Amino acid sequence: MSGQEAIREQGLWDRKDVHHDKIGTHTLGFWLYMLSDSMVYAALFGASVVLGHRMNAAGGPMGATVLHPLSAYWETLLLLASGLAYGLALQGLKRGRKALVLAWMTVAFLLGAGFAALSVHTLLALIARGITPERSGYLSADLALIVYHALHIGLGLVWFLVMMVQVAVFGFHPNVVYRLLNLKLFWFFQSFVWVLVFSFTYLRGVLI
Amino acid sequence: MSSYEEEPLSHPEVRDLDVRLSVASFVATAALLTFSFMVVVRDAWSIPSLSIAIALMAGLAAAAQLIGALQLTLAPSRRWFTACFLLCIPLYMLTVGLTAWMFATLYTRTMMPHLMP
Amino acid sequence: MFVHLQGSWNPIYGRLSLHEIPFKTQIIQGAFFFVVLTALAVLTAITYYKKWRYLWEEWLTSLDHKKIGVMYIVLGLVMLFRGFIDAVMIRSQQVMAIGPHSAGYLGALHGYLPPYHFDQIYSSHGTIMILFAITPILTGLMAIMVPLQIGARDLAFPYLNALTFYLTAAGAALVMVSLFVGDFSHAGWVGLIPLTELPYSPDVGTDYWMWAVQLSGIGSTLSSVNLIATIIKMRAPGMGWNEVPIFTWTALSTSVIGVTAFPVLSAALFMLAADRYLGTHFFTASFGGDLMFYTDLFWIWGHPEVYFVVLPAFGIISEVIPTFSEKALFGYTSMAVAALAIAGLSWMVWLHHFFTMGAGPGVNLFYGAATMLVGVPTGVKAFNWALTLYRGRLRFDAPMLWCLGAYALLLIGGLSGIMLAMPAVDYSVHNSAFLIAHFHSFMLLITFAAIAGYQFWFPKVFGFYLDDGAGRKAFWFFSAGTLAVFGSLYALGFMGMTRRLDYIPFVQWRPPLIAAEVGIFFYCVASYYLVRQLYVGLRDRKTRPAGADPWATTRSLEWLTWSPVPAYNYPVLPVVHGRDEWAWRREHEYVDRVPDHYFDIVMPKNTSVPLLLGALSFGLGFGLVWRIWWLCAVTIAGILLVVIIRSFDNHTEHTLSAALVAKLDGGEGGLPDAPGSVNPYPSPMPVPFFAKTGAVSRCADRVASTLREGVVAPGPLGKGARR
Amino acid sequence: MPSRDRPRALYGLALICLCLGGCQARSVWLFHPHGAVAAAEFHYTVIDFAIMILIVGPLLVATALIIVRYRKGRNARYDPHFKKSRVLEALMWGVPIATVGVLTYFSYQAVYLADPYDPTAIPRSLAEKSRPPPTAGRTSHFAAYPRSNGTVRHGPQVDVNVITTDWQWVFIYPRTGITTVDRLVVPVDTPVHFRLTSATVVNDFLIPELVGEIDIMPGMRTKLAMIASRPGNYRGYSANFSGGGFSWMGFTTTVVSRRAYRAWTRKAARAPDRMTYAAFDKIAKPTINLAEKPMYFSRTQKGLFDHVIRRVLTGRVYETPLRMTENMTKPLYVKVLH
Repeated sequence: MSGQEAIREQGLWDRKDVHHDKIGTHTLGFWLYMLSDSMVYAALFGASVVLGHRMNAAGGPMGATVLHPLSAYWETLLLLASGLAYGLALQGLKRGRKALVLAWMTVAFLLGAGFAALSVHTLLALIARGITPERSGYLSADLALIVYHALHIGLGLVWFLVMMVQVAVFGFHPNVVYRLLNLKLFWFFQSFVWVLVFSFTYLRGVLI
Repeated sequence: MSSYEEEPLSHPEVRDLDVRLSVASFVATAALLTFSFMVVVRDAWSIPSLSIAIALMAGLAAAAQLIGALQLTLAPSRRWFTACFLLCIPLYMLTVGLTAWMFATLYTRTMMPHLMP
Repeated sequence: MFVHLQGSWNPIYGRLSLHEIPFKTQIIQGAFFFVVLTALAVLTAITYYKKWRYLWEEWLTSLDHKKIGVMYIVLGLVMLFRGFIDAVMIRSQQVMAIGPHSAGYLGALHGYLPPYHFDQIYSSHGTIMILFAITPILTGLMAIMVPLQIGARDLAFPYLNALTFYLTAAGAALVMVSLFVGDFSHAGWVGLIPLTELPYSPDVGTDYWMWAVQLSGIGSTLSSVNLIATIIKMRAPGMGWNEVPIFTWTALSTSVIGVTAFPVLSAALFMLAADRYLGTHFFTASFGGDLMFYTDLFWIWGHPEVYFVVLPAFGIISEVIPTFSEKALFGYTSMAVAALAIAGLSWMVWLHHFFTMGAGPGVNLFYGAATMLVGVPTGVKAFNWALTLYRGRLRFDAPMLWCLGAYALLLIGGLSGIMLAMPAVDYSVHNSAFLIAHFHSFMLLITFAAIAGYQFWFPKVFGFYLDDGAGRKAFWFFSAGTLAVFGSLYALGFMGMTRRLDYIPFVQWRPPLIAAEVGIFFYCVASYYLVRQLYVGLRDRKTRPAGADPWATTRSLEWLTWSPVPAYNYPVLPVVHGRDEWAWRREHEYVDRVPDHYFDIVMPKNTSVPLLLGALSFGLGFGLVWRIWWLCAVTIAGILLVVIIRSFDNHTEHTLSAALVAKLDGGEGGLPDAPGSVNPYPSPMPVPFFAKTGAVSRCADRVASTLREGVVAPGPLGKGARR
Repeated sequence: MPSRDRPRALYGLALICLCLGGCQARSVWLFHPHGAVAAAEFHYTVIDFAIMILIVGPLLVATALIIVRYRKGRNARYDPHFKKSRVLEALMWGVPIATVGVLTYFSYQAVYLADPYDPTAIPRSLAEKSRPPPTAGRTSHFAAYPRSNGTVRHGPQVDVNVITTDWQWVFIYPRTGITTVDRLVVPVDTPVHFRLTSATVVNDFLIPELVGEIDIMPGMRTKLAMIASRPGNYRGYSANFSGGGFSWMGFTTTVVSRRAYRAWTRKAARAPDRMTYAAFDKIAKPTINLAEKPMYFSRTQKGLFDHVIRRVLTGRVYETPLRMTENMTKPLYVKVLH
């Protein structure tokens, strides 16, 4: 295409004045951040593979002594249900109904808090039995994965609270909307990771 | 001023939210994980087949989460999300897989498990 | 829960006490006085010229990507200076401490540095040069140039951009503090395990290293996120993936590495921190830990990190060579594919850093072959540059010279790299001076390219030229220094010399070491000329203003806007018509920089929150290093609180009205313009703080008035053509 | 620097180019291997370099010519539209890939020849020594090498267990029960099989003229095998930084004839000291080896090597005071070879 034609078609300067898509950029950026976080998880999964041999338990407890699939199973259901509740809250967002969003977010928060309480309880029970990360490389790796996930859940709960306040105060301001979408990415990504943790750390772990 | 900033709820990412997908992923994930939990607790099979079952169920459940909950689909508003995640998959495999492989050889060549009490 | 530590601890000061300030060591005293005097001089100067407000409003709280980029580069240059001093000390120690009969000075047995001090110096040299000098300089260049190249107003997340800068700065500050309060790590920039474990490094040195690297690593991850989101989402209208400038392609590849590899480093360092603080057993030799796993994780990051810094350097070379060859880059698609291929392949080669670990031959062979495979896209880049030079009209301005130097280093470093990639060869030269020379070939390639980029884009950012003659002299001395230092080290590698020696046991290694010391002298001369180049440029800035297109044969979009670049980059976003948009416009004589219409521009407001977060992170790092738990708790709570409070601020942007933009940009309807002309109404913002305000604009006014009098003919799209 | 060294320094400075080239200087250890493994490594260094210089050399020369020819103002042909060529791009991808293929093939050969655990270079060199004329194909790179489980394996062999401490080398000869510190004595033309571990941090075993590196890691055991083809003294040292005394952490490898080795064994077996677990703890205390004083122990408590690994695995740490190297002002005497 010759220069003149190109100019006639498009002009030299933008005429539409479309600013960048703020919501889309923020969610994509946050998703990239989540993917970088997933690399930390990958490294931690790598740690539990490398440090998952019997030798790495250094004669200490391993497998079924440490891990309780049943409580983990309840945690799984709680987290998945919390995700579902947040999905319903987002349905409220789609319809633009503030009360619906707040109600379902409360449910999601409570279910998530239940998950957090259960995992803290499990960890405390382990520590009470003297099963601590200081005991062996195996325990360090396994518990690191679980604790790192639990930390995310804790941060997520704080975020839930902040977002409920923001929805109540600002309504559906673009900033609130993209943060709600980011929270969705964050929260569902934690359940995705939990699926892997549950399967490979808990279920596979008790087989060793 | 972009139109989405005036009307954030008209943004494609909001419009593409689908509650049916959330419900479906919840049901699928819960069912799959329940299944693998049951087979492990019942101790029904041999360890290798249990491991395969767990991995398979985990893979399916993870896929359900990714497609259903995180909505990594080919919809125009979701394409980049899906692409970015797909590009990361080889990296997970390299990070975990290659590491596991080389430490497996390292274990057989340098580790002295019998010296550990 | 926390491990028991050697030495005293109290709840208020943690492990910190007056003993930790090494005021008895003469060298550190000297460094201390130097740093304090310099800081005092700078502070006094700022106060004397009443620049505090200017500094605060125009720089420290600014969210303008150009200013943040400049601050990145300034930080990088300061740290480069520190790293260079370390290098001088290392080379001097090695040349002094040769053989059993060498004398000792300043209380050392050989040379003038006791081993423990020397070990800290090479550790800080590596850490600083890679993470706090090269990385910030390149990140700064990317932060400035990527939005300009793709025709965006700013990065996708201007606030995040400032935050990442302050995180990096906090890391750098931790390294600098370690010089005077406590020690730095003695276990190399890689954190040799289990030397970094608590029993072998009970001091705070490793903690300083760990948290400094951690902070800058988080900064790099986030800045990579920012760049990727920018490149994907904010390209100017008309810019498809085929039109993206090549430097932006390399920035994208680099950022892919940054997003994916840096978290692995974070994970490794968190595990190491858990070992040191909580007594876990990830990397201990005892109780089921696996120390090689640290090495593994470190190099999963460490090798991609090499490409993280080398790819932008390739991008700079790919921008400079076409400009001074006066033709387009050869093989654009190959270049873009090669950049992405390097980023991808960098992920499967990391074991070559520990071929000697004792893994099986199959493993070593796989990684060796994968490593050689990285050489393929790198080779493609070299061929493409050679073919870009071919049938060009080569001009040898300083940036071009630096790029050609980088090119030569790429070939040499690539050759030695492929040699090291063969496991059997690596067995004999692993950890030797040969290896040092190899990776310094690459690090210096990056330095050459970074200096080229700095000289190439300086007129764009600041609006005046650097002195070309001094730049060239600097190039020749720098090259001579590189040849002498690293030629010698290549030879020493074959002579069997290993790295990190503070005492040289064999006298036959002396001649090359002396040659290396001579090389250091050349480097000193080169740095003198680099300073002089800046000084002369500053001195003559009034007489030699750079136009918007200072090199006259530039190609990509960033040369379309004014120099210095206005705060909003482009008054109206340009429509892109092809690869090398500016070259296309020049060819078709659409050189008018003034649009015929204006819109309101939304700009981020200045904010001091990133600075505050950086300061809090520094406090957190310091608290963690010295185990001052209350400080950690306060800073963590502070960070959370600040982030949450900031999230409640919905008024973070302000709008420049179209009328104001039009006024800033040259009046309603604009002015006719030609390549090489000066922005008639420069915004006051992009003037460097060390230049007197008003000088540039006065000079620009003069030029503008000549223009108005009709010296330059109007462009082809005269007033009549405007709709 | 004492004045008597100055002329040598100046001399060296004058001949710096010569030194950089490495030429025939005997001090360029890697170019003068005296063992089959080191020789194999050097051999492949040369092959690797030769193949790479075939690509890099012409490219450098061509670029230099281009730079000279196409300077602005020389009126060489200027073609701004030369920016794409399918053929050239295919070549620039194809040639490096082919090169990598070739290099990978050599890599494959070399990695087994110099495999630290089981180098086929050793049986190969023994086979060449014992069989009168090497077959025509054997010298070619494309011939199969005799595997390590071939016929030549059953000959005499020396086992050495190596333990590194901060910063000494302990060599245990398990067959004779002798232990030496900082002095390795091995017979010529005899495969030497090392098992290596560290009592403290990671070190790297390296005797540049005889064999390449292998990591020595606490709690783990690596292996290394070498063969020396010429009697003499060779310097060995650690190649991986291991703390303050690292630079002084050298040992002398003495390669002697088999007869002399037997004599040395008998002599060392009469040494008064014994190496017990307790004696090892004393040796393992952080010591900087400023004055090279090899030690000999006649009898070694059984299983010392395994004992050290076990102790490390269960948490034994030989702590190193960080600042012990800060005030090293003792007069010293270091024996230097070459």
